[in-house]
Amino acid sequence: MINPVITIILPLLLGFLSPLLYKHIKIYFKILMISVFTFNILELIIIIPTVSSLPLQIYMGNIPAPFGIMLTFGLTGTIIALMVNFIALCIVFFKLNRNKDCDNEMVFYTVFPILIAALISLANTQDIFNIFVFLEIVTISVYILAGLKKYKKTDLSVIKFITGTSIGALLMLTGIAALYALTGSLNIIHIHSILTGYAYFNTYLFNIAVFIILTGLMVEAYMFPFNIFVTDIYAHTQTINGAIYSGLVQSIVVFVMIKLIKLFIINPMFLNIMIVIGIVTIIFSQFSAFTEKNIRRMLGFSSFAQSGLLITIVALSLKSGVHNELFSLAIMMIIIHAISKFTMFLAADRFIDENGNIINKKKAGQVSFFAFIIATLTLVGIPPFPGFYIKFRIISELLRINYPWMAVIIVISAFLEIIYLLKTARKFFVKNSTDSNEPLISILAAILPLLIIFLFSVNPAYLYRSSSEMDFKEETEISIQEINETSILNEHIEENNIEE
Amino acid sequence: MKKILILMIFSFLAVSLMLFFMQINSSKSSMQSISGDYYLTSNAKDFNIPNVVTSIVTQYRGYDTIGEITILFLSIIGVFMLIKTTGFSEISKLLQEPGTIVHTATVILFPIIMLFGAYIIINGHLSPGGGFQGGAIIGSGMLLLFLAGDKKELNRTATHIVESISVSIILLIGLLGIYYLNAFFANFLYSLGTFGSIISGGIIPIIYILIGVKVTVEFFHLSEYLLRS
Amino acid sequence: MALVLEILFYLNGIILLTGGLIIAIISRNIIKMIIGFVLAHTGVNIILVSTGYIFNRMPPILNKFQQTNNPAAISVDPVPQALVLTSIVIGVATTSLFMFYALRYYRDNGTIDRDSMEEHND
Amino acid sequence: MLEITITLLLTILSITMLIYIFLTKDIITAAIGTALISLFASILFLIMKAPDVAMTEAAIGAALSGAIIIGVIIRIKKEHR
Repeated sequence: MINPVITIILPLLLGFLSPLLYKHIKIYFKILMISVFTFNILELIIIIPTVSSLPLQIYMGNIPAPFGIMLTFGLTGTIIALMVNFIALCIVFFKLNRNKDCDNEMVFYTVFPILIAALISLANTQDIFNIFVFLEIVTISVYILAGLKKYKKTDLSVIKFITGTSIGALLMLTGIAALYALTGSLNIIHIHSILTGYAYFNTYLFNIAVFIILTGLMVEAYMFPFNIFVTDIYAHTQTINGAIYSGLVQSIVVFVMIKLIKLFIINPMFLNIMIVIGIVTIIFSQFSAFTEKNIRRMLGFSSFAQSGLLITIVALSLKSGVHNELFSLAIMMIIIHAISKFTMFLAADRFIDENGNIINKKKAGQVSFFAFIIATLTLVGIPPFPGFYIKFRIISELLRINYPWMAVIIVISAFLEIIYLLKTARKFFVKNSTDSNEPLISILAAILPLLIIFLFSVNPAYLYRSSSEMDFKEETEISIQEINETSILNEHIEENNIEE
Repeated sequence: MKKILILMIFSFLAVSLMLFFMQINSSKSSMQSISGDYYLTSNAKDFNIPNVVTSIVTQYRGYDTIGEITILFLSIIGVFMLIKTTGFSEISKLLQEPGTIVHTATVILFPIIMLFGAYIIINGHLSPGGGFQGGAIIGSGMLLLFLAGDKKELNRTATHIVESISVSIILLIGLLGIYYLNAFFANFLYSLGTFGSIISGGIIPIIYILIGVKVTVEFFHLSEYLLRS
Repeated sequence: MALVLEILFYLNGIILLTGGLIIAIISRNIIKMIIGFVLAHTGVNIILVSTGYIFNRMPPILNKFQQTNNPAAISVDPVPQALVLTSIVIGVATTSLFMFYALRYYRDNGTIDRDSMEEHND
Repeated sequence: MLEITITLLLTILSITMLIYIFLTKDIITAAIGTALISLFASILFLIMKAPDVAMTEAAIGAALSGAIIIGVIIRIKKEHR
């Protein structure tokens, strides 16, 4: 078995070498990229049996556990990383025959693999400052990708986006400073063990610090008060940016967020704040999407509603305190949402112009249309598709732990979603006749995610099994045990206890 | 009215942040920084260099530093893209003809700045300084060269090669760590040299010199884009 | 004595942070907004370093003797300093991208005023 | 005592500079003020026993960041004419 750090280093290396190589070996470079992502997928699939029994701890630089930077490839992180690589592969297939899409191809092929490496690392890292650094890589990549093709309002929307994310980064850094001053550590799991292991620990101050960090993250995940500034980046840039942003970046940021909420937020007041923010986000985003004309922005709003939903159900599951599966269901929801949303963006790319309206002249192919419909049905939760299964489980779980009002909100928002998404799909159907002008390779990009969706819908039992195995708590506990075994830390803690 | 409201909100924010951090400061003594103590105590046996900050930046938290150089790289690529899409005029209208004072001062100062920057980079593990600082110093020296009216065309391919190759070597050194000690970025040369000499600390000086080269080239690029585009 | 110094450090950082944010939010000129963010970033860096400060200690550059004899009692905390090194470089990378976006916007539209930017585009 | 005096002086200087940047209409002086504040911060880092950070802040924060901001401003002003 190969060290899974390779899956991060290889795309990074590819990105660094791209300014040298891309000019001379264009087509081979693309093939190289496809083979790197395929290798990553195979590697991650190979390690799944190992990590599902025991999460794989990787100590960067051979430094013992809480002190160096630690990556944990548990089942959750590995599957998320697998999803990221898979979506990256599809996007590369999609880009293969569209050379005229951006003004500078080399820049895209430099930034994109670096973005993927950063996202894989972000999904698995256990270090809070490392999360900050790689999040900055992700946001800077997004700035560059957004500016690649210049429409009329692109620069303005990017400037707004940089403004928002700069505030987010500042908040995050302030929170990290407070967190470090309070606990003396940067490792998330170690901080969690300090938090639960000391009775005298001031959890109120600690949760303020965590809340400052989460506020910074909320800017990236477009929670309610912030999405006013930053949504334009969906509307006025290339459609492929929507796919990258909605499918990859936002999913990973939400994953990091729910990880932090699950581990750190103990004070019930802050849980209530998270729930309120989540619900307001759902309502605001669904109604905005309902009235929105620009298709890209509409799809974007639907994504924000999903992240609000995820935050809310995780906070509710923590608040109820009863053992429940909402957390693992939330992670399955992230995966299904990412795959279907990015398929929708890629499919919609053929139908819409720079202002996000549906174009009449350019005829679209059947495959893209089909993919859009299937992805819509999956996202909304129509029975044969896996989205239904997850939403059904979430609702029944919510009813079991006595939060019927949340179940009602989910159902209402799903209804709104059905209406506006199918309204859009109907427009395609009316305006476009069929046409077989579609290149083979981008059909592949549409079909690959559909295969995954069908795989899940044929056998939901698999989904159930993996979602019940993916309990983050166990992974955390194993990691804590490993950390506590390092002798230095124990001595230190004993010293501190004596002082107290 | 709006301005006064914003001022009030932010002064409230400042006061509450101040209170928050003072409370943290008073409660800090109970859990004195675990990781800081660990780094200070184990630095002598792990890496054997005087500057603990350097060993944290390049080794204990070396993965963050890889992220950091990636960010610099990305920002230069982004600036390159922005310049390309706005139109690129080779000879700048920004710079005026330099006077005698600037010209003479540059002739005297430029070699000294270069030397100082190189010293800072190479001594990064012994004294304050290192790749980022020295690279920035040399990069600002290059800015001086442009101000003095050097109109020679920059060989972009060569600088791109230097940039890409230096980062790739850093990553390859990290991969060698996997090969020898089964951990990315592990210090597989740790037993080399004596305490306080230039060749000590294993791969730390190598990494810092590579970072210095890369940062130099990148800041050079940045100032070149700034003044000549 | 120590407390006064720490209060002054935190005060400096927090005033720079909030003042920078105020400048960033109030000013109409986009360059001035970027300047506000640079100031705020400097402020956060000062806060971060002052969390590691301990009164009457040495900088974390120690000779062999000091490193082997309980260095944790004589040196300030080196971790925040290492973090700030990273943070400063990140700040300059973001600033340069931001400035060049502003430049590109100016070249296309001939304005850097925030309010007129909105009107210009609608 | 010396440390406190210098810190107090730096704090007052930073605050006056901040207010000046807030009030001024001329963005080039604002940019120079930013570089100055970075310089004050670097002295502050030296007092906080962080020589590495002080050096980085002086080289990157004050010099390069200031150079980028001032360069772009000058460019915008030139093209404005």
